[in-house]
Amino acid sequence: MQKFINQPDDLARELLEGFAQVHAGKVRVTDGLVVRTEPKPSGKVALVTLGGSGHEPALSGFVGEGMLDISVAGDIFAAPGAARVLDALRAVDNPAGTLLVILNHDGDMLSGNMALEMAAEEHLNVRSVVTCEDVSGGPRSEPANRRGLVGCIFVYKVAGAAAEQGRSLEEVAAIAQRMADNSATLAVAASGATHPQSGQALGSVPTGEMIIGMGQHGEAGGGQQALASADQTAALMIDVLLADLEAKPGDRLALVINGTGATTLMEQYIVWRAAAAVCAERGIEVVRGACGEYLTVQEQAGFQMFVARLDDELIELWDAPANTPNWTVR
Amino acid sequence: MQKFINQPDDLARELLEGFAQVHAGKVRVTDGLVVRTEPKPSGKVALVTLGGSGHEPALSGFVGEGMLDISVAGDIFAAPGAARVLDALRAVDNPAGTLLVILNHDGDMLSGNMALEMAAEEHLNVRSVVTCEDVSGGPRSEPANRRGLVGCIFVYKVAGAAAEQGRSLEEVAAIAQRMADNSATLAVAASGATHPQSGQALGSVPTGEMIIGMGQHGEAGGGQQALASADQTAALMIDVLLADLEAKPGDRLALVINGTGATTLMEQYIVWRAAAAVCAERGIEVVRGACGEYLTVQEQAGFQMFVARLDDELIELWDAPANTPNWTVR
Amino acid sequence: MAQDKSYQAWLDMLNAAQAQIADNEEQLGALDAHAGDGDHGASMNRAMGAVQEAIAGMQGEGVEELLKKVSGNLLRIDAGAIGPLLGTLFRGLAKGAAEGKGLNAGGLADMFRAGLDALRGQTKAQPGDKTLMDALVPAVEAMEGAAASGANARSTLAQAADAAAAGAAATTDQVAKYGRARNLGEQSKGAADPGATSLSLMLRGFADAVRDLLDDDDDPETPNA
Amino acid sequence: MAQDKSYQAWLDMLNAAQAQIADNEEQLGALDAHAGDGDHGASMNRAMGAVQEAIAGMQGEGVEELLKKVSGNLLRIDAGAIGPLLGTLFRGLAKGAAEGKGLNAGGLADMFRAGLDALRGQTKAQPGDKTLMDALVPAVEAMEGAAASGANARSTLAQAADAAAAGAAATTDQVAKYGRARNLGEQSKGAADPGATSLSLMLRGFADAVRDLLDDDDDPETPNA
Ligand SMILES: Nc1ncnc2c1ncn2[C@@H]1O[C@H](COP(=O)(O)OP(=O)(O)O)[C@@H](O)[C@H]1O
Ligand SMILES: Nc1ncnc2c1ncn2[C@@H]1O[C@H](COP(=O)(O)OP(=O)(O)O)[C@@H](O)[C@H]1O
Ligand SMILES: [Mg+2]
Ligand SMILES: [Mg+2]
Ligand SMILES: [Mg+2]
Ligand SMILES: [Mg+2]
Repeated sequence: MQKFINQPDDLARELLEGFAQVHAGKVRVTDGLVVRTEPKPSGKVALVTLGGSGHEPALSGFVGEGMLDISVAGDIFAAPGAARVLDALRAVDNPAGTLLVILNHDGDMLSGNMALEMAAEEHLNVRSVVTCEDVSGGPRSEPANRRGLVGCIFVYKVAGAAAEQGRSLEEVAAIAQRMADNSATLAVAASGATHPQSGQALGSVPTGEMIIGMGQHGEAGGGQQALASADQTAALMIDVLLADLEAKPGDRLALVINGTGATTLMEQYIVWRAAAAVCAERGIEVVRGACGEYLTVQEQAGFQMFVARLDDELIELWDAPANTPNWTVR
Repeated sequence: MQKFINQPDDLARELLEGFAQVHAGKVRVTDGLVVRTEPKPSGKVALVTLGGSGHEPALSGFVGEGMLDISVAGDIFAAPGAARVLDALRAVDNPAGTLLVILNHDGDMLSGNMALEMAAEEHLNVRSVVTCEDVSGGPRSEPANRRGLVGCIFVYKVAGAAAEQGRSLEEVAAIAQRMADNSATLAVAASGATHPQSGQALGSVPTGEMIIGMGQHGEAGGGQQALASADQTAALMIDVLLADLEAKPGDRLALVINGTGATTLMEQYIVWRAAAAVCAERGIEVVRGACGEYLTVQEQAGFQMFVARLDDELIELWDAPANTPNWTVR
Repeated sequence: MAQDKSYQAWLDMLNAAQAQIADNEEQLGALDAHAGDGDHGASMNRAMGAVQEAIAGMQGEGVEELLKKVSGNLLRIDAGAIGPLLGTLFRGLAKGAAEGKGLNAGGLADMFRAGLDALRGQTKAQPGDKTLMDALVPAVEAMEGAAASGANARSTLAQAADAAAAGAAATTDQVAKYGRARNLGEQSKGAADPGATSLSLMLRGFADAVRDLLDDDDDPETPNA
Repeated sequence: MAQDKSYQAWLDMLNAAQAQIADNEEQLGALDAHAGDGDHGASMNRAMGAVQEAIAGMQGEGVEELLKKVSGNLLRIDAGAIGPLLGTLFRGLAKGAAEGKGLNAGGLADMFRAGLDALRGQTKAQPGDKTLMDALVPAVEAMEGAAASGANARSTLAQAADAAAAGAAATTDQVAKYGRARNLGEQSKGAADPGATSLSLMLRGFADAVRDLLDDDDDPETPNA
């Protein structure tokens, strides 16, 4: 394993230590909870999320003004315990209420749902939204089969902006849900990765091949095929995404390429450009875009292509100020 | 080669196409020059740089408010022609003058210096600063042997902020020079990379080994040794850097870990934390920090550790607003 | 049978379960690597650590308190899906124990039925879906059958462990409907479900501990219901 | 010899140089891969493309204009270190040609001396430093020697090409002092310098073209200086 680590069991703790020090102005880490430091305006709806570590900068890289109030960081690829999520819900408890964003992975869902039950027993005012925008899992009609991939970040973004504007819990939850409902992601892997604790391979991709639909932890999807060019791969993937979204001429989309590790930003821009060109051909306008590593799978080569149908309000919230370690809008 | 590309010869053009579209609000690309779109305040000293592509987000990712006015993007790992650099110097020509930042690589130096000569023939008001902070090349007394690595980004940052404040060319150049003079970088590679045009290996690192001092294009340095833990590697590298800088108790440093490709942000935070701990032990204060991919070497595993001695003014400029695709300060 | 005897039995059962998991940690990781993320061995190891901490923190408060503490600790660790699932199972066991159930066939059957009910509040997985339910459901049914036929605690747990092992083994040819392995569809066939396997290992540990602990006097047959 | 004859000769020389580079592109890349970034074949290929564009844009303005256009085009392409170096060399050659030098031993020697001088304005590299200087300096010296001994253009270029080839070959055992290969120190030994190699290939092309183009009538010995 060609990784710079110390004891495998210390990974999550040490990475949070470094993270907290580097971003001392924006976050602090208390008992494994990554908490926004800037005092949030009182009466603001709080945003909380949870998830395993090893996907940096996700999820904790998006704690800060205009996005998350707390990220409950689990161990490497392991959802945090429900009791720790409850700790976070208690910590942010305030009259405006709290929105918990859960990615659809069994561990996260189990911990998140148990924490919600426990919070309800304590009469905390919490609502939740589940992100499940992975089109490779199944049709829209079967949300339970669709994993939450990079799309969560943009739910944090728009819901966080709405919260910062002082909107009510109901409105913030509705906005988060609207963003989630209008999102679709498809992943492709061009190599496996290495589990940083066990040193084991996380999935494997034969040289010259790629796997469309490979999950965030190396879970192989069905779509193994010959590695195609950037343009061909982009065309293949955007086609599936636009069909899933039932995108129509005149629709306005956000298009994001999320590198999962070893795929360069160079490649991401090339793929983005090809996917945007397909949209343009179909009369669909790409109004917002991004390329970069937001939710990674260790050193896996590949990317997640994310699209979301935006409306005026979502565009305004997308553009609103944010000040987090890994997403800043001036 | 497990890369998502099209024709190798189209790489640089296509990546700039995508880059320009994704960041349409911040930059535009004209004849291979990446130009800041936001009108710069008149009378502002202009900042220009040049360099090969394939190191994304560097260098063009730092064009925008508070940093660069133009980045002259070459082909993959190939310095842009001198005539194209001259085009940029002409384009930004203004009464306040222009600062050209050149990284110490032979191609960049040759093109940059020729462009400076041609600009002088045309009586353009241009000064230049060379970044050469790679301690693996040789001692400080032999600057020609020290390559320019990730340090250029922070020269853009402080000089760009000074320019934005309306400082004179002389002052901006002096600040850039002070930052460059107080910087030191050391790289380590834990794997080779793949040249995206030729598909050839760029350097190679045997499994279980690491190479300290490996350059930005796979040029092997001398320091091959067994892959060490994050803490050991960090200690080894920060020691060399502090010695090079002659850092003393009470000094205030910026510490940056720049991932070169496949090394995760997780690892970078762990390494950062270990290097910062060594500084603290020696009474040296780490006052600013960053981890991330700023100047990459395709999918190479490894990182560059950068330190700079800051003073009050440099800290203020480090913190000043910036709005570029890959470095934003609110 | 006295409460303190029952309490001691549970301590032994938990320790024996931990030993089973420790002996098979690598195999559990390998099973999870087939269609999941390969961390199940490590997660179970961490879960057993949480159980040990619960034991260490006890001051002899009794079985219910013990199982509650185990549950609470399991819900605090970061252990992916298996953490909340085991935490929920133990919460159910504790609830069963609260109703004063002893270490006999009927009591065990009632406790594990309560554990199963608690789990059903968190997951819709059914036997055949390739999850720990494939081990737990037949184990609970075996306990109930044993209780109905008047078996003693040793025999009840032995039958439950056998049923769980059979259920876990049968998952090899199943397609996963829950957990990370679900994403692989048909490709999830070919290895047993890690969660079912570790649950069957824990039950094997429970059965072994009770076999070693209780002699025939301590463990009379349950009078037929 | 008429100016148009000389102009035609330079077109042929440039084309022949391109052919040499094209035939050896892979080898140049491999040499650069030893201690550099492996792109020298591709960069030289691009450089030769820039030369072709210059040729295509000519309307018979003469040698000086041709070499100037070549230089200008070389300075516009993105070709790492070799782009500015070749651009500078050709700027020098053009300057030499401006002084009315013809295609004879003395004229060639003067032109290449001017090219070398121009390069010296951009790099301090000396023979022995493992750069294209290791091919160019002995080539210029050979030309001057040939001119002094009254050789004709064919023989002058042949001697220059031989000297450049020997100089390039000798770089194999040298330690690089300039260019990316410098970073490798001692490890840069073991392969010839790519820039020296491509310069010697270009000179070989020049010599071949002139050998094929000029018959003995066209190419009298240079009257001894
Ligand atoms: N939704 C679910 N319902 C029931 N059991 C589940 C569910 N998700 C996972 N499991 C069980 O958990 C096991 C995986 O545990 P583990 O590998 O520790 O967690 P993770 O999948 O988070 O890495 C599976 O083998 C399965 O038995
Ligand atoms: N500073 C320099 N002075 C003289 N020659 C140089 C210098 N730098 C590089 N060269 C020459 O350029 C060659 C490398 O060219 P090339 O591989 O095309 O450029 P790059 O190193 O930018 O990839 C070297 O073999 C050497 O001959
Ligand atoms: Mg897991
Ligand atoms: Mg190059
Ligand atoms: Mg697992
Ligand atoms: Mg080269």
